[in-house]
Amino acid sequence: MSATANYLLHLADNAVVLGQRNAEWCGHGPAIEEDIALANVSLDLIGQARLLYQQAATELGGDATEDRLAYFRDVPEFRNYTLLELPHHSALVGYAKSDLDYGTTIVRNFLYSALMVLVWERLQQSKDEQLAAIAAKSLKEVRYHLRHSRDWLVRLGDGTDESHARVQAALDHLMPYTQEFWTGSSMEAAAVATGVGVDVAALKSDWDALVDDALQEATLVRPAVGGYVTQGKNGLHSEHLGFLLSEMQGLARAHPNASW
Amino acid sequence: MSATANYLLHLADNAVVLGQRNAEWCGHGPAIEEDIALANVSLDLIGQARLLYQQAATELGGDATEDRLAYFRDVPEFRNYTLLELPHHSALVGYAKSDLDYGTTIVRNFLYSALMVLVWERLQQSKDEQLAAIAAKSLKEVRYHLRHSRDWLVRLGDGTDESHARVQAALDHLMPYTQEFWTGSSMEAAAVATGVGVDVAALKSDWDALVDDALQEATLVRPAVGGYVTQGKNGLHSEHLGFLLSEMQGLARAHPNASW
Amino acid sequence: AELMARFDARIDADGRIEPQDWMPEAYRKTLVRQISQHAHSEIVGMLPEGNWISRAPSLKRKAILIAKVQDEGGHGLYLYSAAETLGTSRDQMLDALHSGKAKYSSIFNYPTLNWADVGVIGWLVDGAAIMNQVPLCRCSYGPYARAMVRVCKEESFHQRQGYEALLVMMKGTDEQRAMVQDAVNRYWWKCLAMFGPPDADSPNSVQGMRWGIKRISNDDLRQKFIDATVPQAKVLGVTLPDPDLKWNEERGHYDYGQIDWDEFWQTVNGNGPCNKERLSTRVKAHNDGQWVREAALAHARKQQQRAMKEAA
Amino acid sequence: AELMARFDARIDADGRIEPQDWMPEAYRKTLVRQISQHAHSEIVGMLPEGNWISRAPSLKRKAILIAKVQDEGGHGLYLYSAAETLGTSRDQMLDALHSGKAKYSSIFNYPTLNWADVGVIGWLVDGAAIMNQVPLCRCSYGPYARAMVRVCKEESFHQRQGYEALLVMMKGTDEQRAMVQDAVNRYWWKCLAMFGPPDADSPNSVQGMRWGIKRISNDDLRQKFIDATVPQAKVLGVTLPDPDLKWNEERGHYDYGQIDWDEFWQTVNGNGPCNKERLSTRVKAHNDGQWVREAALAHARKQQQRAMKEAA
Repeated sequence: MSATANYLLHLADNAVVLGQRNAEWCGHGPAIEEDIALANVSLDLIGQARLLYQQAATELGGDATEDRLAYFRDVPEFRNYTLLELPHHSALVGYAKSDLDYGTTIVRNFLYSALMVLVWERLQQSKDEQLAAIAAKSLKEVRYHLRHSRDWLVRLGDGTDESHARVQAALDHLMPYTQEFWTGSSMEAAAVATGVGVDVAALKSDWDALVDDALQEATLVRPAVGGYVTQGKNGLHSEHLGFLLSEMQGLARAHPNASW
Repeated sequence: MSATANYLLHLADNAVVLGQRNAEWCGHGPAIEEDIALANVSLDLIGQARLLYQQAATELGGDATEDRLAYFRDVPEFRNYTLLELPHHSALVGYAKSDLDYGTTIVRNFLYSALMVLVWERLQQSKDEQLAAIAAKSLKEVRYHLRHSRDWLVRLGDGTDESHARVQAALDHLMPYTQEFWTGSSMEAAAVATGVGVDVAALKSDWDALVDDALQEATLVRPAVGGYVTQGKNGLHSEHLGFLLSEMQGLARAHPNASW
Repeated sequence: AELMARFDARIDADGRIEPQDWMPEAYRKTLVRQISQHAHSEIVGMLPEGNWISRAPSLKRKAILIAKVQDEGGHGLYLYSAAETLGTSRDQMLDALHSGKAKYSSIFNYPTLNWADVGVIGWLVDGAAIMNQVPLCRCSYGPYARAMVRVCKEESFHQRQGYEALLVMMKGTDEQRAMVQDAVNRYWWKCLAMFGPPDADSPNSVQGMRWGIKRISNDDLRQKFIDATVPQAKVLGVTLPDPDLKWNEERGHYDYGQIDWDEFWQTVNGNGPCNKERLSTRVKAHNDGQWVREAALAHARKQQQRAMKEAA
Repeated sequence: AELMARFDARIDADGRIEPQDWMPEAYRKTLVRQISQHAHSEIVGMLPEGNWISRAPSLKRKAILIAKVQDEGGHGLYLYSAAETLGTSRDQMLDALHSGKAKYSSIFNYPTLNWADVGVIGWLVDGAAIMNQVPLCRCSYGPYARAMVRVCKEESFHQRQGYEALLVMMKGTDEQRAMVQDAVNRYWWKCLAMFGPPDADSPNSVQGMRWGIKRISNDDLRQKFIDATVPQAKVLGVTLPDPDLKWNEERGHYDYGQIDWDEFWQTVNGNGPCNKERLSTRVKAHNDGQWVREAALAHARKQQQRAMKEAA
């Protein structure tokens, strides 16, 4: 598979998996405004995923289509960050049902959006013109996602004792997963080498500044990270992705010859 | 489809769906003894389902096998009681994740086992000899399921104020679904007419006696029932069954030509 | 009495009543009940369709469905705002919903059981809703009428999308066609009931008509819906599950069979297949979100205090 | 000193120590640590396999998997009972697990990512566990030795079932074979690490050997496992992911590559991929079950009071 296709799939898988997760709030949010806001984030991400998969399908040729790429690949072929596939609550095995925690949702959207404003900004200069165009569109969207999640991070951090504790716990839970952003991968290196991709590790200090600034305003403590570095982008996922994909892909796979 | 095959599928679907639900406790029970007990109930039910599907496959002929019947039929083809597909907590839409409530699990197992000790007892005299043999085996198992769930019903009802309130709430939630036991269906009538099936409506007073006796010992109040009568056994299910089947069938359907 | 006369005159002249205008208490109450009920229907209506977002069989359909459900949330918001202009708060309205005092459209008490339900809800449920709602764009109460203009525009778009999705499925595999027919079978009669009881049994309508809140009778709307839908069903290639449905040359309308009003009232009165689930899902979402709303309030208060300190 | 001498003599004579016998405090502590750690491993070990029960691709495999996970719960129970004979309660042991003070086998801190993982856990993980555990059937502490006899018998059965499931998959489709190879690639090295650090770095072992708790060294067990497994892998048709793996005629054993001990210690010390999830799942199950356990206690107390009243 070409470096460009690989890289496009990484970006697309990120978008589709987080889009799927955010949509789980639909009808269950803490206020109608939030149902709408998260649906909007989800819609943007699904839209980004579609453009990216379409572009990847063009690169790949053959019978690849956006839906074949989204619906007919298995867990080890997905290249999304592990962070994005986690459920909306703290650590629990995949099949242990638990409630949706808005703090977890907000923290994840914040950590990811803060990265993606930087990534999409750079990718506007990608050697791949289609990707550059997708980046310009996505940048506008992710700026809104960042604003939305940052605003709520501050509200929850600076709100009540309970909300402060909950959002701090979510931050402590999720921050270690951001280590995956900065560790290199051959998939990314190849895309950087061709001028298609962006060197994410070089964005870390900008990301740190965005995060630290928001955490300070939210009166939250940035946890030290260390230990296990997840490798979702290399296809080695948590147990959660299997459940997410089985729900997402089931109907499409039950009717492999159908058009919708 | 023959009346016998239809009826066997009803019994088999009941067993597989409740078996799938009970297994969700595996690793999450309130004590290791309960993890083991519910795994045991689940195992018995999956075992019953296998025998019943095998028998149905023989009736149906063609390419029917136990696994084709369990894994390759869709929601409207399933004939289980709606009661058995509900998640382990009170009323919530299918995709709203929530926690496992042991009270709900116990009440459901109790209400169903109390019926099935009566059903299997009668089915030992089924005109279908294979079904009669399955009934003899299943009766022994379901007696244990009834004892286990009844013991816990009493413990929870007669235990603490909290456990009493929780198990009463579970009872109030689930009892209306038992109305489905007593309403006739053409599927059951046909099986009764051939001497293969049992007239469940005729078992109601025995079931009432079993239930009332246990509820009294558990100091629980039997709620009045009325209103909507579910029709899972006629293929009209709640929104929950789709999620249960999509998880259960996904892997098998992704590899339709595989043997396991 | 003079106020009443002025109000009546405005209504008779087909003029608009605005929030700052005097209005009879019964008019206000009727409107609050109707608008909040409509708002609740939008919010509860997000659930049966939301049920399929995670399983939508293509990304395009997933995006369309999310956008649709999001629009419904938006409709809920405008409508709550319109009701608030009548002096009731959103919290009061939500309390009435959560305690079971307020109603919402009974159609959402039925389950969505296969993917085609999503298309059928767009085509038939939204179609019926539009029939009911278009006359409300000329309703005598200004904020409600203006909200309805926007709602109806978006709903028409949803209806076309739903119909288009069904067209694609009907051109697909046998299983897809079976899904569509199954969904139509389950939803057809419930949609006819959405127009409310027959005119003979609908005494509230008279006052509603007088006040310019209701403009066309239940039975007339129902007939209009049937007449519009039958040809669409033919194009689609589905059978509407009513053996009595046939063109009546004399009336210039389609005749149709008996609606099961007993089942309708059972569901309206809480005994439909999903009443408990829908309500408890909304209540749970509200309760689970309390800490989030409290945090937002606490933060806003702190911000205000900081601003005041700085100003001092 | 006389007691100590009698104890030593019993150990030297390969006799059994029973709960009522005197034993040195360090012996008791070592056993409590080892047996409870073993019990915790059985309980935590239910999770990675339990992860696939709902998705098992045939009813037969689902039943086999449920039965296996149930057996693991049973092993946990015997082992907690064996540890209780040493004067520690199950609650104390669970507290130690939940607070992170007690360890469990680190192999369960890796995720199960495809269905073949279930088979590979049976074949390789249970296989390695049996190698470790068979010598414990001759352990000096009676209750532990007897529990291990039963555990090992059932584990051997699980191992054969796991291997058989993989054989069927390897005879199946390309996708099935790829699943098996993927699972073997992920689990092979972790299984080798299950035997613990190399003998040179394992000072605890000496005392364990002296006391007849440990009977064979880590490296010897590891070699025995490799020698037994390589031919099985050949029959199966999978490649063990170690380029250095080859028969050494001179040693009469297979040579093998370097184990990543750094990764092993990271995981043991809490930084594996699933450490937090496994522990928080157990803690949540325990906390969520508190009301159930309290109810059972309350009911038992009431029963007792009633019995006493009747007796009085």
